[in-house]
Amino acid sequence: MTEAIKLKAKDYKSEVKPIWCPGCGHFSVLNAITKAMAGLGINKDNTVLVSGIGCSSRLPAYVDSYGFHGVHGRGLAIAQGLKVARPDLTVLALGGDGDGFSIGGNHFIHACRRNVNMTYIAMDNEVYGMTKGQASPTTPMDWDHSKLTPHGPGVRPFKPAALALASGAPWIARGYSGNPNQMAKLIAEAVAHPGFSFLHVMSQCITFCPEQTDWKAIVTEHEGPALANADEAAKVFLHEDGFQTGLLYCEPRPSWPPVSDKPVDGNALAGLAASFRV
Amino acid sequence: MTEAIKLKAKDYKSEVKPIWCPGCGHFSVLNAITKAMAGLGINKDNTVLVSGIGCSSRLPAYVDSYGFHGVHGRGLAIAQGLKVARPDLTVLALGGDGDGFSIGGNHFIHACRRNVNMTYIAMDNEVYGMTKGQASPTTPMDWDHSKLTPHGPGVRPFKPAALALASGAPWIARGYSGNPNQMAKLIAEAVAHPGFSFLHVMSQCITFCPEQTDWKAIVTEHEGPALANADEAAKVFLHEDGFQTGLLYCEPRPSWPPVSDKPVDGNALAGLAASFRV
Amino acid sequence: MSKRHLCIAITGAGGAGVISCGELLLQAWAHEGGRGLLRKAYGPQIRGGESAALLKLTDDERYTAASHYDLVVALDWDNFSRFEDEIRLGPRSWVLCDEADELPASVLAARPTVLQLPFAELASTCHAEGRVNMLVLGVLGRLLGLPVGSMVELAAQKLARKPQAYRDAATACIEGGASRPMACDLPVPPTAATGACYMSGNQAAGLGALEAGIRFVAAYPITPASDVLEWMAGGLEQLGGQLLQAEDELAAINMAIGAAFGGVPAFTATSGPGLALMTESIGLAVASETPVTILNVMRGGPSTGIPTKSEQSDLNIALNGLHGDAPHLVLAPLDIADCVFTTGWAVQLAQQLQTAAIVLSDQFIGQSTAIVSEPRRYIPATAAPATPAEGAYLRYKLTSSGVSTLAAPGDAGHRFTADGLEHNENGTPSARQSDHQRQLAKRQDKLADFGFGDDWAQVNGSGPLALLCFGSSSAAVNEAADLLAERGSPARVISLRLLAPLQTAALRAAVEGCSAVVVVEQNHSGQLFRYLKGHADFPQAVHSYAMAGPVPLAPEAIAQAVTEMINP
Amino acid sequence: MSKRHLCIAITGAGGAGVISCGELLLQAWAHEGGRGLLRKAYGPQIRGGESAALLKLTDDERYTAASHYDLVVALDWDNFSRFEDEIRLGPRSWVLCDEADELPASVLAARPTVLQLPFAELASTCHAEGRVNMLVLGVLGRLLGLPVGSMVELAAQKLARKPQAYRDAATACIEGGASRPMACDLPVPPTAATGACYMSGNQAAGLGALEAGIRFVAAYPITPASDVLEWMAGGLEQLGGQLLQAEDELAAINMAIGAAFGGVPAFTATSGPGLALMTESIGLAVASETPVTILNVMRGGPSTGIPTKSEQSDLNIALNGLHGDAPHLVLAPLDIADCVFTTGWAVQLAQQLQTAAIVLSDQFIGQSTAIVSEPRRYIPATAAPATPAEGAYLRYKLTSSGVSTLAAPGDAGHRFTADGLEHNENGTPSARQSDHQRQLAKRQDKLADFGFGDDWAQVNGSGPLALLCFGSSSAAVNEAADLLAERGSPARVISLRLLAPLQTAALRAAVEGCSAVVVVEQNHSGQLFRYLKGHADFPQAVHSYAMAGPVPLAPEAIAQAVTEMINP
Ligand SMILES: Cc1ncc(C[n+]2csc(CCOP(=O)(O)OP(=O)(O)O)c2C)c(N)n1
Ligand SMILES: Cc1ncc(C[n+]2csc(CCOP(=O)(O)OP(=O)(O)O)c2C)c(N)n1
Ligand code: SF4
Ligand code: SF4
Ligand SMILES: [Mg+2]
Ligand SMILES: [Mg+2]
Repeated sequence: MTEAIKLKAKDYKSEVKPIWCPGCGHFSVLNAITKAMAGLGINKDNTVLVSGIGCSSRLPAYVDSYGFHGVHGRGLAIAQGLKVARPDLTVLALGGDGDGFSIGGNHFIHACRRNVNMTYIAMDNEVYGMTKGQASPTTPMDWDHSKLTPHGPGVRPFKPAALALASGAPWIARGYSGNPNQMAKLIAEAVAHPGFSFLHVMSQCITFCPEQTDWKAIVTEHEGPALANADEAAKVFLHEDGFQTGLLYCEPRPSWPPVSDKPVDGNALAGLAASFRV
Repeated sequence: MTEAIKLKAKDYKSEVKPIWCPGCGHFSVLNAITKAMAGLGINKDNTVLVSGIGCSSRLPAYVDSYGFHGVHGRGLAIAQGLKVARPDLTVLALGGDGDGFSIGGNHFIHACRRNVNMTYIAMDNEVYGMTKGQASPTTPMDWDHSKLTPHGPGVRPFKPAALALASGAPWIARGYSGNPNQMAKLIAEAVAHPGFSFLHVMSQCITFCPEQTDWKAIVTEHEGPALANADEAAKVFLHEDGFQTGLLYCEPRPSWPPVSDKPVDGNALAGLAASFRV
Repeated sequence: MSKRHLCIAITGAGGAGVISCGELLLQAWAHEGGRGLLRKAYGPQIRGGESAALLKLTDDERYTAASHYDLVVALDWDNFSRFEDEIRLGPRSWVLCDEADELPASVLAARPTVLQLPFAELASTCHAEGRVNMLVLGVLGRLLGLPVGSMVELAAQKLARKPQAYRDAATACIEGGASRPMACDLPVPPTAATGACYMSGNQAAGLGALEAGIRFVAAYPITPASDVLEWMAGGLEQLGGQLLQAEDELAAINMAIGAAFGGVPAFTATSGPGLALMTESIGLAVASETPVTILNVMRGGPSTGIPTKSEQSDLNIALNGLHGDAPHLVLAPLDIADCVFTTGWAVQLAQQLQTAAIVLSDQFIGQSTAIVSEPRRYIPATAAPATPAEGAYLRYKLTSSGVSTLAAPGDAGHRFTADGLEHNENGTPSARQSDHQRQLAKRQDKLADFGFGDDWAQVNGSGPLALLCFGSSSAAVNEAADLLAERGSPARVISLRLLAPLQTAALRAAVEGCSAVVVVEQNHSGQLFRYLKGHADFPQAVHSYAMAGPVPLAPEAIAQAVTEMINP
Repeated sequence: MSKRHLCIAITGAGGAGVISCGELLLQAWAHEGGRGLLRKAYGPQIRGGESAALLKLTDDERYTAASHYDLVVALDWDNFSRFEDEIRLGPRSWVLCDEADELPASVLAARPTVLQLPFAELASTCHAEGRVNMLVLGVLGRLLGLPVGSMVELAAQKLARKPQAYRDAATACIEGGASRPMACDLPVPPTAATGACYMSGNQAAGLGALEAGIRFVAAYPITPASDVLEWMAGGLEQLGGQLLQAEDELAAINMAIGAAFGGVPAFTATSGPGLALMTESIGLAVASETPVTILNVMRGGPSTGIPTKSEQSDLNIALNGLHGDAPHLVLAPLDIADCVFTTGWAVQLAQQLQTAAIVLSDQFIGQSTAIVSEPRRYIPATAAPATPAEGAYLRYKLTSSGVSTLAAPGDAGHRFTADGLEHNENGTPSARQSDHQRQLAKRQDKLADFGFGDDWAQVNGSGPLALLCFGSSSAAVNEAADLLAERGSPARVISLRLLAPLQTAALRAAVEGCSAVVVVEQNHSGQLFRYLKGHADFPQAVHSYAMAGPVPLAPEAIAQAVTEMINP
């Protein structure tokens, strides 16, 4: 161990100054992540934060670990490739609702299904912040603040937890940018879960959705242990308002890839070449 | 009406000879589609079949209607653009499990959410037929017939109905290539449904999955009326074996786009240009 | 310089309203018959970062970006410093800032004349809620000789949704500012005729597309193209068209193809990363001969690059980014007003030639706003009556022009299946060499043999030196040509509007008699230079001046570099 | 022709086993020290369509596709007719078919010598379950002088999983066929040394990649690249690497980038449509300087095109399909054996230069199988010891070579965030012109200034005429050069292995003294021709011979066209 002294949350922050608007919920996610890292006493050198593109996706540069700021929508794919190639690392993917549920929707459902041992944090502000306020897949039907959809998107928003469940995610929780302590706890649990963990964070966009400050009033905490049964979870996820926080569902199953116990054959390369010789 | 004489199913077939293997389930889907068209007395000139790429996606050329054989995974996007631009047409999209749930997964969940008034038929043989037999997102975990995944994909298959439900599809049914009459009935109902209708067809690949002839024995018919409640449907879709056929779920909601009652302004173009003049 | 320009930069913090100030100033100037350009520059922050309104007032509508500024208004110096790369000052420049400010050494080093006013104090004297940006508007308006009433009215329109007190404060500050004579004798350019338009290139492109018949737009937001889509959303609603917000660019391009297949002219707009995602399906449009227009508003590349800044580095992908042999149209508007013409032309060509058209605009012309004389429109030649079909309908019939009759669903008896698989004339998939080679030739020849007329380029001047460029570089290159002419090297400027198919014969004719050709472009690797060398067979020596963004091409730097190239 | 070839085509219905017959024949021939190529051709059907085993036996390992056949075995004439475009017969050809068959007029018109055997009857005489394909194997084996035992043993291995009766039948039929003398005096080429390899280009590419260190593969199936991935799956398992089947190509390329970022050399394989989907993220690899290798096995384009047939039409997209200025590596193997070398080299270059490498193979070399002498390997120069880091670690440090130290997660104290946004040396996003231009130059210069050595091309001959080509055209062009030499026009052939960065100085040196250059390629629009003209500045006249697929390039046609070009 190179880091003998116990690090504090702030020690996990990098020196890069966030470009976020003052009051943006994403600051709180950053705080929760560094807090969770400190709590886990995680080794900075063995941790990678991977993201796509969006205000939220800027986060990796603000953490003093390894990071990959990828392209829009593809963070989960980068993260899965990395974790499968390097199972020794702690891998967290993160990004926004546009990045994860719109352009990245296919990778999201397939990551839930594939169940690689990593964590995905979706920072959901129900809007495309970075491109200046268009509707995302979680925007309310009648939100008419964008010129692109002047009467609102008119389409029912996704329920990300329901989608994750139907796709096969074994661990689903929800955090809120107004409660970074709970979020830090959930992140630590997510990292500890031996499989794919999906943390849906309601993280307000103060600039394009100032009305989201009202979330404070409607957020609730899930009571009791996480549901361990997909049926019951489905019932909740299809109907909830999306503001229940806490660890909502956990039904572990073996993660992919299975750990191989076959010893690697040192002569395999030579054998492969030889297999072509007549 | 140009077609005064009532057409039979065979009149809806084109003269192009299918490239399918003898015994392929997709023949049966073709039969069911033309039968449904005949039953509905549908106007060939106002009907469009849109597909992606795969054995299944070859189907449009075999029907004597308008058709678009697109690129792999994008049939649903073409179909939605077409229907939104031309609401007067009857639009059916179709394709395979690889086309629809793997590369096309994002369009699938978003089409379910968007709820454009059209029909999507997924011809699911749990394999990539056209590329010679690799695992698809619906392939059983332990199916080890592909050299790409010699021990099986090792990942839990998607449950397409559950995914469609969680994504917001208002109409979900399942057919089986061994029962083209039922399928024809379901297709006719799907077309009649005023919104997005998702017909999941178990259509066997005789060449790469000869074991699928066993499906005959396990297929059942859904009894009673379709479920009209998402919770109950979720319970079924998350647990079923995937071989329950019939109309399983129907909970109509307004389709997109809403019909506009605003008269089109004949001078709008001039007005737009004028709006820039100082 | 012979041209009369006045360049003004107003810089401040993101929330300080410098952009509003610049916009209102330019609008009021437009009302007096003035001409001018407003370029907006921001930091990477969405809110609360730095911003700058970069104005150029000029009477010739040649809207190069200013590099040297006559007047800089710095609401504070901290935010100014972020733009030091772009805002150059000299001994003849003026600086206006707060009385309390100490000027940074780098600014003082340029030896400008400094004027200082008690900004905050004056604003609050005008009104309790008074804001400095409106005060500055008043001051600058007076400098330009703008009627106070006009500025007040425009501000009131802009602030219509704000509370009354806010609007009152604005009025008071504008009036207060306008009442202060400024000891500054900057030459104000003459005003031109009134009756102009005030628009951004992105709006102009949207207008051109709608006027050319676009009635379906598929949209996925991306900087700096989102505002095209946002503007068109409103227009389409009035026209009874549809805009569909897609889940990604893969969906967007395919939705457009679907609508176009339905006979409804279709469009999408994006930028580099989105264009990259679209190429597979643009190839489908080419192979299936489905018309579609893609506006690509270029930004700094590669990858995510510099999303908010301009560059001309997507030429390679626009020309050659499709797999297989996939001939298609590539066009580029030359300036803001030309966005109306070129986008409209592209839409019409795509429809007529049944293929994909990529229009290469960029952040500079796309997101800058200018006062322009009524833009030219593309007037389609009256279409020849459709040739009556002989025999059975063949969707991909081989014809002398290469263009076949395109039916749409609903047309009786013309049923066909469009296909991206190689096919025979009937549309049935075919892997035969004969079908493949014929259809490849058809798709190429219909473009190669088409008569595109005289709009393939804008040719100015007639010197023995040719400066070749495309799209938004045109203004800077034309200004460089003026400089060269002054220095005894008259040059002709050929600004390409139609990049593919390249009009090689016309191009060679245009450079005839020139001893050298210099290709000028805003990217690192000389993409246009390589393309022209590959296709045009110039008899002359061909040189390259390629300068990546994000700072706009500077006429002076071009002129100097060209001088060195031709007199080595 | 001076070379000793024997070209045999065996055609039949999909299930009739003509491919197995061809494979076993070639394997048995290999065991005797023979050399040869097997090309497989299928109809569009997955099963039950037509298929053909197209064999070329030759002792020089120059594996052009045969166009003219010495011997055609038609199991039936219906299925033969689907290949008439490709299988040409002449008066010196032999035809072997069933006794009961009536030959089609088109075949008779070529006036071949016809041999007829009672195929079905003989097979069932040999064994109740006897199959004609094994009978034919025996007949052909005898013609080539192959030991019966060898054929029988190879068949037994191939059919190991089939029931005993099936295998017995095969043995009986092979023996039965081999016992029939054939009145056919076709010249059998001499055999070379034994100790060769029997492999397809796709397998060879997979082997090259694994030998060069690839331990992570992301896979999405696509014809004709799937079998690379399928072969590698088995290899990786033995090597302790991982193969991840992705949901699409967008995921595949990003998974590879993720693994590579983790320090594990990563690879993916695809074809045109998949490459088009990957370009956005290949740009990310370029901008973030993450090494990754993409094998693109070309097929007929554009769009879905002709998936099962070969073409060289993805050169444009491979070179120029990335948005922005995104310099990267493009290589092309020249033949089946060279797939080992060139793919291995590409992987090593990508790692060393920290960028994306695209390898352009194609269906012809990828899916044909050949007997080749032990393939050459790329031997990396022993790496210079890593320069000790001075001061703080800067991921994108500007160095004299343009290459910076690449840390991987787990390396203590080298933490950085890789980014596709433009960045400074530290990796922090920056929109400054200075950072942008320096990083653009770094990414370009590290490729431009690198010493690639002598493997950039294979140069054969030294005539005053230069034939230039890339990748799999090499064999046909070399054969055309032989024909030209025979006809008094000796030519040198330059087969490019490294397409980007183009080694212009070496290329110009290679054509020095030539009076004309002809660029030969298998596509419609002359993509290599345009590229070379754009980049190489040849002093000579440059001509283009571009012929789209799917029928392979024919040496005779090339030689004729070249003769006409140089003697107009
Ligand atoms: C391929 C591509 N398409 C579009 C964009 C433009 N873009 C950048 S961020 C973004 C949306 C961001 O929204 P979200 O992920 O919700 O993040 P937020 O900014 O709200 O945190 C979009 C559309 C892009 N960079 N790349
Ligand atoms: C972009 C792209 N990637 C991959 C392919 C190759 N490909 C063609 S069809 C297919 C899968 C087809 O499977 P499915 O959709 O299940 O149809 P099926 O053949 O089983 O009916 C694939 C991967 C392609 N054509 N395009
Ligand atoms: S725009 Fe919204 S999401 Fe982006 S930084 Fe500002 S508050 Fe946060
Ligand atoms: S491979 Fe399978 S899916 Fe394709 S045509 Fe044959 S049986 Fe049908
Ligand atoms: Mg968001
Ligand atoms: Mg399938």
